[in-house]
Amino acid sequence: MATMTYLQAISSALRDELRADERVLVMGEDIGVFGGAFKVTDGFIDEFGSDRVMDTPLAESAIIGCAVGAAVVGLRPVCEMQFADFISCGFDQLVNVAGKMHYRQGLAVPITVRLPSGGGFSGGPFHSQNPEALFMHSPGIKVVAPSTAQDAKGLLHAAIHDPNPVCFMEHKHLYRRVKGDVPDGVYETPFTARVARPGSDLVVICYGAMVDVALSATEDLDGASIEVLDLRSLVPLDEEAILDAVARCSKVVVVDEANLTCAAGAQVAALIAEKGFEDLDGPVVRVASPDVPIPFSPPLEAAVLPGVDRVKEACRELLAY
Amino acid sequence: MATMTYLQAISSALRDELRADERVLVMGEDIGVFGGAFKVTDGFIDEFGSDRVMDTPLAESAIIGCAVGAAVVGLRPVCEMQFADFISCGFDQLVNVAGKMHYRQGLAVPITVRLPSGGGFSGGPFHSQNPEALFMHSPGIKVVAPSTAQDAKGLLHAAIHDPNPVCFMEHKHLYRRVKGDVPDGVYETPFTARVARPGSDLVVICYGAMVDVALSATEDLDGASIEVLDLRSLVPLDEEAILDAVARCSKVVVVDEANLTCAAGAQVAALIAEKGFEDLDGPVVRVASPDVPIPFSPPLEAAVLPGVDRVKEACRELLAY
Amino acid sequence: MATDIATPTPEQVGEHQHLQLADRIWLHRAMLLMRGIEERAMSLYRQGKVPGSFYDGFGQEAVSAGAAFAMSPEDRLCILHRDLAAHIIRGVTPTRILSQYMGRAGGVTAGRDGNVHFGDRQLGCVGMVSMLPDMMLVATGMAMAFKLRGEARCALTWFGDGSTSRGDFHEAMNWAGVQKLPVVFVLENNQYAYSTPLDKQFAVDPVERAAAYGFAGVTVDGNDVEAMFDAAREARERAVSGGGPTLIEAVTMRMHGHAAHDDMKYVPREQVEEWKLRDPIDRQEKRLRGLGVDVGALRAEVTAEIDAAAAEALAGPMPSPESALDGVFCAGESEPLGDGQAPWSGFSRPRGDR
Amino acid sequence: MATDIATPTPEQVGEHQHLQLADRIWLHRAMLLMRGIEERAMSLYRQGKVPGSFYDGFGQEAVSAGAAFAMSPEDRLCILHRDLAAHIIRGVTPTRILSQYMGRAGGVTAGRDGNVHFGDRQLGCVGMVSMLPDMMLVATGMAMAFKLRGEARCALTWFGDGSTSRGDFHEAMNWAGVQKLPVVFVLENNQYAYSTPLDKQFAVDPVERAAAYGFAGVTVDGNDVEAMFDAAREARERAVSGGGPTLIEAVTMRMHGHAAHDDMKYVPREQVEEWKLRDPIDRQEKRLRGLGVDVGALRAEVTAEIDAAAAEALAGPMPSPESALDGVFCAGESEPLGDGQAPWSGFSRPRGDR
Ligand SMILES: Cc1ncc(C[n+]2csc(CCOP(=O)(O)OP(=O)(O)O)c2C)c(N)n1
Ligand SMILES: Cc1ncc(C[n+]2csc(CCOP(=O)(O)OP(=O)(O)O)c2C)c(N)n1
Ligand SMILES: [Mg+2]
Ligand SMILES: [Mg+2]
Repeated sequence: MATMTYLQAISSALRDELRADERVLVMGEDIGVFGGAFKVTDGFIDEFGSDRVMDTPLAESAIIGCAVGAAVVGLRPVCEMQFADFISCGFDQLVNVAGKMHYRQGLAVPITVRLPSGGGFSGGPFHSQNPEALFMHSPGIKVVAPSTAQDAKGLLHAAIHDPNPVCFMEHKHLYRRVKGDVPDGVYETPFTARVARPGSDLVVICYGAMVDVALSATEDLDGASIEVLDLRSLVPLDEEAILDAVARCSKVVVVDEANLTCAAGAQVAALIAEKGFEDLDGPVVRVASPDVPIPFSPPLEAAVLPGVDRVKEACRELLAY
Repeated sequence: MATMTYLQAISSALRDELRADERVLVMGEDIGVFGGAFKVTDGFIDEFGSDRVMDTPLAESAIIGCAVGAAVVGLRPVCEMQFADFISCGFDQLVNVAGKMHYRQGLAVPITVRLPSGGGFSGGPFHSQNPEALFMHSPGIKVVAPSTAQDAKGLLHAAIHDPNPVCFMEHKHLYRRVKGDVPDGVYETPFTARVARPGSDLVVICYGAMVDVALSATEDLDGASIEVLDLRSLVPLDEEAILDAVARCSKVVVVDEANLTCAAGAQVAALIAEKGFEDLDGPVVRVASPDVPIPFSPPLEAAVLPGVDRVKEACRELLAY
Repeated sequence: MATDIATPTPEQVGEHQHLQLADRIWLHRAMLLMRGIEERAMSLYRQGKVPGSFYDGFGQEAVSAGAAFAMSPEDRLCILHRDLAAHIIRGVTPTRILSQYMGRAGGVTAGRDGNVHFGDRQLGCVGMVSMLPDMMLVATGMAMAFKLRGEARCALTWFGDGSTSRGDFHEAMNWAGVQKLPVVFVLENNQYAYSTPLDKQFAVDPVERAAAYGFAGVTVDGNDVEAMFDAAREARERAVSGGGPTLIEAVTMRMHGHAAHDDMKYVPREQVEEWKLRDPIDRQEKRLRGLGVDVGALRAEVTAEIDAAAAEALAGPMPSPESALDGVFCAGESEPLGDGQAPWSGFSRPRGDR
Repeated sequence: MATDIATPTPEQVGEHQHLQLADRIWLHRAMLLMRGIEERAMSLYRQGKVPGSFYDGFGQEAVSAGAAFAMSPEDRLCILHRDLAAHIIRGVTPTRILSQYMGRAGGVTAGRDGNVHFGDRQLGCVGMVSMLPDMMLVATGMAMAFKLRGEARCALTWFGDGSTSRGDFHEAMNWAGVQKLPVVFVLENNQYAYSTPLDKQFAVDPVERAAAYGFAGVTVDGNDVEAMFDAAREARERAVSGGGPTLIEAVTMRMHGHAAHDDMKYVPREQVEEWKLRDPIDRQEKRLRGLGVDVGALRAEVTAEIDAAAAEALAGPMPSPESALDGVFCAGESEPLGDGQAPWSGFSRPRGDR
């Protein structure tokens, strides 16, 4: 056990994998000599060398495509997008080459794509995106989104061990703000949901940075007993855990930071409306960023990103329903 | 009034626009000399010349990016993706350059992107995709998906007149199978939903190729009165029409051809679960393609794409609820 | 044995430094099989037995046959849509190919993907995706792994003239050049991208670009299977000995439409006529006749093989609908690509005397 | 007027064929403003008044100043993140620039987008997106429209050495070459892409690639503002007279970190020292001194202007939260880009005697 930040937990998982498995290599822009835009791979190049901690050209399509090639001949590449937003430039290789490979040819593509995502620090429209729903809609790609240091490490280990393409959504805003006890050594966190706080009057379903928001918003909400379900994995989606929480709480608020339309939260809400309908004691309320690019200026960004107040308000209204 | 196929209606809209507005040009792969993979622009080059009916290099990112550039200096480009699937290669230019331009800079980007989409003819994983949800999740892009010849023409006119980027989802399977009366000349179909058949016991909400499927599935379903709501526009989404139908019918089946998770149907179902909850007399049932690449072989494809039987069954079960 | 006036003498044909007679026959056989299978598939398509669309490489047989023949079992290939001979050389049987076209359970993808979109992972091949030329990056990544592990292997892929316009062409060329990777890029210049002629695709022949990426670019007669072999063999030698990538431009002609539906109206008749005279199969057949090979018997053999394969494929079942949802994800352990067949006699000879 | 020994004589400096003294002073002013504004912004950043991150073009001022100065009002620009002088030349005021950095309502994007991600559409500029080098395609598309309409205008954009590795670089270069478009590409080679040195980005200097796309590629001293102007002026002449695109490689050095947080540890100290001697502002100042210009007064003027601008910007309001949801879509009529300021005296002279 050691106390680590979310970012340190990610680094530690990568370091452990590089030590344990010679097939693993990390590749991306400025991750070697510089140690990565967020310093996740700081110092790695000294321990593992520039072959396994590879500074690549500025070319996202190539990063994903080359990782696929390396994976099908036996390596375990972990790609870093400098910001999740830039996956748009490697989108085709990810969804059409990596994602559809096993279904079409029975050929496994064990790659992990690390996506530093999310807003909250004036990153503006191109450094604040949460693209997970794009991958959820593309068959063949697993998607995980940790909210704690412990899960960040465990999910990254599991992602790298997984024989499939896995998008690892690491939220930039959690990097240094979230700390926690992290078990030593290599361990896998299952791709299932986690009850962040049990409750019985209402459940807030969320993931990534929204878990903290949900926890503080509902810490003491007029004494109501509010559960917070941390999805952790978006593909596979833990339908059982979701429906179980709905059955126990009967009222649901779904929160995600991504733009509202067709977001992960839309899928969760649709699932509940279809399979949890009889357990519902009220509308399935959603809180998400409205359908606008994430603006740069603090007052604008604050008006767009789901915050504690909006979640509080949504829960209060639903409780009063 | 003339009777046209869905494909002829699209051609006619393009021809009318090219005649009426010199700012309009069509650009894409093999659309000039060859007249397009589906012959939508057959003969155009003779009437309008190779400048306005432009055969481009095989480069989707360039097609979108150059269209954006041409649009901001006053042209009205209409881009053709040879198959909707290939938008993955121009995805970044579409969502990050075109989609976010007006919000960031107040600069309008009047481009139309034609996306021949959908399956049903053994196109396989790369010629059968329905990527509309990807655009719905990306702020700043309008998305329309006609199901009739009349709407195909009217929506395309409206798309080209619209000062924003519009993805025009034209379903390949409807090209020659759907026929209908089409008004003469230029007219605009509003970006709103359309009641394809009124009803009161249950409403099937759908768009594109699924409208026909829904209509035939529910034509005579044990005498039940079943409404079919054709969304026509996905962005903007006609929430009023959706909620109105739910209020009238109380039971809802949402059908789309795209892969289930985070599809347009997920957004529609989530909307209903939040804002139409009180009108619901049963779960919001969804019918969509499961989360697999669209397979090539007829028995496999038939097992994946939503067909008349699956819609019938879903409606029957819900009616019995 | 046919000996018409056109037949050259063995002296005129001459020995080949790297190809023994058996190899030269193998090359011819591969081309005959490719053409025969594609012709058969086309007639099955006309009979409605091949769903979807159908693409062939009529007239381009030498490009895939010659290049694939130079690859060792441990090399890895991404084979494209005009390159059926490469699958044949790696060991995919005619029955499995025809089953693939017909979407049968016995096809290489068991009906999941269509027509030319396949590759047998057990034989060291990654099946192409439609998005062109995405596979260039996959090949580059395989070569990167070989170099990182210090293995004397190479990756090879094909792509068309039109595909060079897309960003992935550049990202692959640049990456391969920067890392000096053991990869062989075969640019299949068949004069058209669907209906689009070369001058609408690029202002300068892309082979000129290789130098600007820091590696060798060579232009080869893509209708001479032995010339293709020579170019690929040299490129492979360069690759496995640390010399970096090679871009081989194979100049050829797409003699059929882009796909079954395409009448090719946009191609001047003379252009087709002119290229007919350079048919790769006729040329190799002439060579072999000159070397005393009974080419008639060879043709008969191949036809018989295809007849049998077609019958077997037609007798095979379609995939079961239940299987449609299986295998989106790999459940067990991931298994890398296996080794392919490599018929070239050179691989059974000490490297020095290949 | 300063006249230290280093000061050359007017004869030594010489006349410039295309630049009158007022132009040469304008160029210097633009560079002084760029550096002054960026230095001010950096100190505001340190005071926590500039949200997010901060990027500057310290040491590269000549690249944007020289190139933008050659552009006419009707030309269109996509200005990148090291190119502030281009905005200044087009007519964006220091107050609006500083407001932009601080996310104020008075900024060019009114707080929607940050720091260098802006462009004033009324002044003929499309603001950059982060994805590099996407704007190359937008510039190519603008040039395409100009050519289609037969207008004697050009589009110009900048991009870095690292950006040349991405597919969009290739798609733009290829498209521009095929269609022979009036576009000017300025490759800003500042030796690094973030922390990545040139040899990790390409095996061959990308300027070599221009020929392989069928158009001119020239290398210029990116720290000599008048040389940059000359190259851009010639490229523009070529463009508007139907000669097609030009790739200008401006060789310079990024003298600061990639962004405010970057300590540049990865850059050898000598490299920085060496480039300090080639500072573009010092060089132009020396020229002007030689021509008898009171450069001290010029500096003082610029500083005063920036002081005033900073005060005004700081007094400006932040955008109102309510405005956050407005304007995702254009509601009214679409309005194309407007014309920019073009201070070069050449545009007020008959074309012959520019
Ligand atoms: C990214 C992408 N865009 C469009 C297509 C549709 N398409 C299929 S083949 C083809 C022409 C390819 O030409 P070329 O690369 O020369 O290969 P050839 O078919 O001539 O061998 C096109 C445009 C595609 N497959 N991929
Ligand atoms: C497609 C894309 N990937 C990654 C980034 C992150 N990034 C921002 S600037 C930069 C380096 C750019 O180097 P260069 O093109 O040489 O421009 P410079 O900053 O040196 O002027 C990187 C990798 C980006 N902006 N766009
Ligand atoms: Mg071709
Ligand atoms: Mg640079």
